[in-house]
Amino acid sequence: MNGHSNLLNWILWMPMIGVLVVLLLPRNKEGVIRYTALINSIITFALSIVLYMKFDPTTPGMQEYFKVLHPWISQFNINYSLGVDGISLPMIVLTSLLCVLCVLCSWTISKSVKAYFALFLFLQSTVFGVFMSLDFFLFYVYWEVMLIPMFFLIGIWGGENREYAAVKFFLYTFFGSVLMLVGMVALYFVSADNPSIGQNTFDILALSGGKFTDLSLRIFGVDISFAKFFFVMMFIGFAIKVPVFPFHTWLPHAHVQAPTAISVILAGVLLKMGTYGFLRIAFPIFPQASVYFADAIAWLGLINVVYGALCAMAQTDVKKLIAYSSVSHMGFVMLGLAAMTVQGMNGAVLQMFNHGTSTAMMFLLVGILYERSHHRWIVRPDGTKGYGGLYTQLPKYSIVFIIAMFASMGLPGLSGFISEALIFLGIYQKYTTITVIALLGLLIGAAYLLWMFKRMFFGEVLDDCKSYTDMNAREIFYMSPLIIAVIVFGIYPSPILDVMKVSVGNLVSLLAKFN
Amino acid sequence: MEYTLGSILPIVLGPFLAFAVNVFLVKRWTKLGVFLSCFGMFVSLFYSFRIFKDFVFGKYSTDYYVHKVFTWFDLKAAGISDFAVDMGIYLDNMSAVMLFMVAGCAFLIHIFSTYYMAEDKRFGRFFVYLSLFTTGMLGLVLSDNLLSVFIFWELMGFCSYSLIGFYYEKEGAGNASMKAFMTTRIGDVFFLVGILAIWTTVGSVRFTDIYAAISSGAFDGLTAVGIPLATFAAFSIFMGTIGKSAQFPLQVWLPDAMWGPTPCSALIHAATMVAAGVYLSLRMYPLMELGGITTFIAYIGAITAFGAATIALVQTDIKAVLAYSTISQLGYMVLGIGVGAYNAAFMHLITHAVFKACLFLSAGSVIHSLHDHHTHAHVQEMPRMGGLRKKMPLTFLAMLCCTFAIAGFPLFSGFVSKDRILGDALVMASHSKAYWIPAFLGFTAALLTAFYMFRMMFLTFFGEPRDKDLYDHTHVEKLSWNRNVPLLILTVFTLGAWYSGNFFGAWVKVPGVEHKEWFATLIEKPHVEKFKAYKSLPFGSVDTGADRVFEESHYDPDHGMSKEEAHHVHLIHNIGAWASIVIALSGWFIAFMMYSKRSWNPGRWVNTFSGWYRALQNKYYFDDLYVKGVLQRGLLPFNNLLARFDMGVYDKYAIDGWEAVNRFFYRIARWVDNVIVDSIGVDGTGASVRFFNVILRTFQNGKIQFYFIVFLFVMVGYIWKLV
Amino acid sequence: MITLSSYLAISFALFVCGIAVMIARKNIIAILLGIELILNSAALNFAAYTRFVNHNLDGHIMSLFIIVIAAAEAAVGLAIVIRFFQIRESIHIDDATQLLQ
Amino acid sequence: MFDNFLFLSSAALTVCGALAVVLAPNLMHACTYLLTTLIGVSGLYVTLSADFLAATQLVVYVGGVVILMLFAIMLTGGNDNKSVNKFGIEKVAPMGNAKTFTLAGFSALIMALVILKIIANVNKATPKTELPPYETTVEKIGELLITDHVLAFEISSVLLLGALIGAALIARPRRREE
Repeated sequence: MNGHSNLLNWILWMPMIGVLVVLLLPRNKEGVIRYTALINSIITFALSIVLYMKFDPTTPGMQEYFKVLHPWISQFNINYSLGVDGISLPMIVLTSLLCVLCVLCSWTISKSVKAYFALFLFLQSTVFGVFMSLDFFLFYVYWEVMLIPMFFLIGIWGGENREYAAVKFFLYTFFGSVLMLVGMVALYFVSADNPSIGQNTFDILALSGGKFTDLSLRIFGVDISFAKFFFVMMFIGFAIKVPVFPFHTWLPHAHVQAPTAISVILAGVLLKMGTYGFLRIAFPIFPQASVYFADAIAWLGLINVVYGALCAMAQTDVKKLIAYSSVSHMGFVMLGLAAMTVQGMNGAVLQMFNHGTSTAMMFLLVGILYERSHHRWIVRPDGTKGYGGLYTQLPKYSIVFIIAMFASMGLPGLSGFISEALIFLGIYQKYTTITVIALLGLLIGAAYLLWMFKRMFFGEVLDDCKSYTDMNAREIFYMSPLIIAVIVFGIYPSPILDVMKVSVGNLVSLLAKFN
Repeated sequence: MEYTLGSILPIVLGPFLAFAVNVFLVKRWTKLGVFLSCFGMFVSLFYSFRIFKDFVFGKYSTDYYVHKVFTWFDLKAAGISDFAVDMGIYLDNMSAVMLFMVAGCAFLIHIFSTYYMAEDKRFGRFFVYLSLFTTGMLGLVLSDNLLSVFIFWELMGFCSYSLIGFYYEKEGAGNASMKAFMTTRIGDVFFLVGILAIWTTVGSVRFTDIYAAISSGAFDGLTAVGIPLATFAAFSIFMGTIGKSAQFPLQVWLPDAMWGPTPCSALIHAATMVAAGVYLSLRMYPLMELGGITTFIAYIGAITAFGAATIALVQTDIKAVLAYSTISQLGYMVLGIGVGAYNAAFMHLITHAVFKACLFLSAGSVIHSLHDHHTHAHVQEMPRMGGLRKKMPLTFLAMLCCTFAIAGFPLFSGFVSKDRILGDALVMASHSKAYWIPAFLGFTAALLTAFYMFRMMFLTFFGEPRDKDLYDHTHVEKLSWNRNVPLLILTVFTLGAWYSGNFFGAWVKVPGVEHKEWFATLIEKPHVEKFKAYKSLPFGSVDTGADRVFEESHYDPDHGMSKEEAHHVHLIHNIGAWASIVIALSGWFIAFMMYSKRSWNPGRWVNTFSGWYRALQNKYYFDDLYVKGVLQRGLLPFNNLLARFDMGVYDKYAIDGWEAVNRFFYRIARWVDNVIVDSIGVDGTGASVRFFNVILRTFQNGKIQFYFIVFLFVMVGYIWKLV
Repeated sequence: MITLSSYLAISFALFVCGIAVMIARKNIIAILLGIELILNSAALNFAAYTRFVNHNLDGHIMSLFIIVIAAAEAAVGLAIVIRFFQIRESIHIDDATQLLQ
Repeated sequence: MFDNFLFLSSAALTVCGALAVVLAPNLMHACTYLLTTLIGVSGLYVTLSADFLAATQLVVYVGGVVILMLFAIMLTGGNDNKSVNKFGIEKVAPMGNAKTFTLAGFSALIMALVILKIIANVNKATPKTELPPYETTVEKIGELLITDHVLAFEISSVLLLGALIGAALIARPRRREE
């Protein structure tokens, strides 16, 4: 394919156009604002589908056809450079899809609608920015700017403890990105001395490929490998976002307090930014260090899986339970990354996508239920049941819930299975013990979901639940794309695997050189 | 016979399309949906019968098979990986027989369900699940690799979950369905480990590739987590069997699975899904042998057979008796695998599927007829039945035949298959002391089986009605075709003649009668060496398997044995067969004396062995151990502790604690500040302190004009420097 | 002879007077008067330089903008003063000590 | 000759007015003196061949700003007879005392020194050229405003608008809560 396309620019700035339009609309025209946001996100989604269609799955690395490169701050060799490859494409499509659904599920927001949708579209744009940037500086800017709308969206439209959650989320991620900043700046200064780069640069592609293996640092009189030191820094930065075990505690707070749509974006997209950071930055730039720390990453991933699952089992708040299940599922992604085999990596990227759809379903469903019941207790703090007999009361809702739940626990035929099977196949080749324990995590994963389902859905209908109405047309409408995605990609995953396998394979072969 | 896509795929696609369409019909066009399900099943039955016919009556060698593959998805990237996940269809004699059995049973049960479930408010939904389940089971049988077995396996697990929880208004159904899914999933997880181990070692999970790998020694010398890899993989896969086929120690879910509607118990929890576990072990038999876990398997099977049979002795719920007898019979199959009775184990799988399906359907008709007018519930308790044979003669006939079959009476199918297993167990016991216990348990269990089955018969159909009110309200059975036809057909197939050319079973040779058992001729252990030069065909191509021309079967019970050895085996088999007959009869006799003639009082036994009785009633306390012990005392408190630690300790102190640390540092800084400033003040430099103080205070006086002056002077100074 | 210096001198006088007013007075409005003086001195400078040094009209434009800004400043400043008076009933500059807290 | 006369009279008006602003003990008077200063500056503009500026100065300052100030003075005077507000401070703010005037004089002196130093340099540096003849500048300023300085022009218009609205918003009396 010759020529050049500005499609990435369009996708990136389309939500920003939406922000402008929303801001120009009068505050009391709420309907118009909602429809503007919806139409805008649908256009963005359509553009991302066009991107998917035009994408050439045989090219490893960044696609020349879509590359966008303009000097931004030329004094420091910072460029506005965007690109797409097989790893970022599924994420872009996922983001644009989820944003459409989130706009629909935010229909019932009534508190300053204008500001909400403006911030939401702004958030969407920044997330695209993270997934598209090829310049580390640009990446960092988007990574940071993303926090601002998120902070307000949680802090203003959240639950009863929202300020705490928002501040916690902000500080946590900010801490991580500061570490990342250190790494970024260090790379910038070191890059000029590297013969194969030759100038100070933030260009991710130029930096990647394991060019900093021989450097060392002297800190407090101890020689430390440059790559290892800054890999750890970046690891923490990304790990907070994933979140990997010791840094996971922002997640339950943020997920529980955030409004439904924001929980969906948080779990569906933002967590993937962490693992995307590994795939795009940490692994390609420091392949040797990645291989060196693979064991540690695998163990951390394992802890995530088991710890998240065990904690989830004890939760009595549905949303918190699902938040912990996200911790557990992202652990699988970490395991796949740590495997550094073709199956594991592909499985990890696929799991990123699949977790995005299945967990989005779960959060949307909890949001639907919350709109009816205004609480989220499976078991209230005083020991009585919060829900009961929902199966009888809400039949359609229950069917969708079953699909989401089984997709989340990896039932074959639904999307979670293939990615998890690939991850396990990848990790088993390297770490047998870890695999066996992680599979136990899978078992617990089924346990807490089924137990929750049993407590909420079976049995006689509680008196409180008798007033709940079943899903309305709008809710069914925005659930249906996810249902279709979960089933179709469970049966036929090739549409996603085909676009990413070459890019992922490229990364795996890079890592294999240092193995 | 050449097989193309069109002649195999309808088997799976029939029920699957019925399911897919049915999902949308379930609310409005229930009747149409039900019809579609049955029709899909019929299509499936038709095609599987064609295959069955070709394989059984066609002139194929015993190791003829059809194998077609297609790529499901791949991770191929030039020069980096050529990993691809292939799916395929594998047909050999075993799967042909299995296919016919599954399709047949499923079809009949579909028909029966149109009678049984007709008044249920979720009539349509039941058929949706049933169609999906049948898809899964048929897909499993057609699978050529472990991964697709696993996929269909889990799919069936999901259907089983949904059907057990079919009456979701009841709390107990929820518990039972969760228990069933979770318990089987324990096995599934191990199964997945086994798949991973094999996939990593062999590079493929196709049965044929695994056989080839076994024969070429790919597993030799490898270990995993400290034990030989073959043992590890075999054990893991066998754990899948334990979970799915409800073997000890994961047997606890199957009795609870009776919460589901009776036809679903018949199909899923008796005939097909639970048998899939055994089917898997049979498929992977070479690996089990290589891993050296056959003794272990034999013990598990024997313990299960015996233990479940003992529990069945004290059950009063008619479905519970059948559930435990299912576990017990599955134990027999596993025992058969353990003692190397490959053929017999598979045969028992088939015969058991037929007679157990029939038993459940009969029990279903009994339950359906007994309607308590006070509680508006169907009655399942045997103590409230009795004398029903007059009111429902057809059901009585069907159930009697099945009871003869399961108890192992001659002329019936159970005798043919079960006694072969017991005979082989005895042969093994004669070779190795380790097998004495399985063999002994097997025979004891046979006695118990005969006893509790006849106990059930006597309590249900004979004697005087014990609940007169209930009996009077019971209608004389209606001759509705969709109830009777399935029962009759299944009853006919409980006869042993269908499975053996010899009414007395395989091993009793009547002089002059030719050895004609199709079953024994067809089903053979996979000879792994034959798969070395094996090639699978791509999906689109026409099968050329017929080129592997007819080859006289070398199957012969005496094949490869010395004369003395063969004689010994025959002798033992004969002993086993006669012993079985005696045992079955004595089981009948005890039951007759206790429950029909009432000469022996069962209450005496209960009093004598009251401790055992309680243990049996509590199912050997396994449920208590798992639910109360492991879950309520172990896992859940631990989880709560962990979650509380996560939010209450780790998050509160380790994370939010940073705030306190910050404040602490701030305090230190302030303290240092104070101390240093103060001490300098004390040391006589107070003037300077005051000076700075004054300056600072003056600068911070909040007076705009002052700020302005300061600003002005600074600026002036700057300009002065500049000019 | 009128030269640049004469204008600068006048502007200087205005400026110094403005400074003096700003420092000496305690009345906020009076201080605003001082600010007006200073702004005028600056504007005058621009115009003078335009006349004597570079002969294009950019200086005038600048003066014009200064007048505009002064007008705006006066408007907002007086509004604040009035508001302040409404709250504190005083226009004493030392009452405006919110910055201290 | 007329030039000189105009210059001298305007300068005198300006400087004297400014001094009077500094020294006037009454705010109202100070404001009136400011008026004279502004008129004087306007006259100076005339001598600088800045006719448009002079006009603007008259219109905006004399006609606008000073009137605004007078209004403000009148509005802040209070219409009751109390001379002390609720905080016990004199309502009519003092126009300064000896201390402040000393401080102001001192500061002004220093400023004066600095500025004189600058001006001295400037005087040496500026070349003495022939003065261009008087001509009208309105047309050229208009042209410049919509060509070279159009952005600044637009921004200042926005600024004025903002100031207008802001002033109205700030000064608007609020309804009391109770």
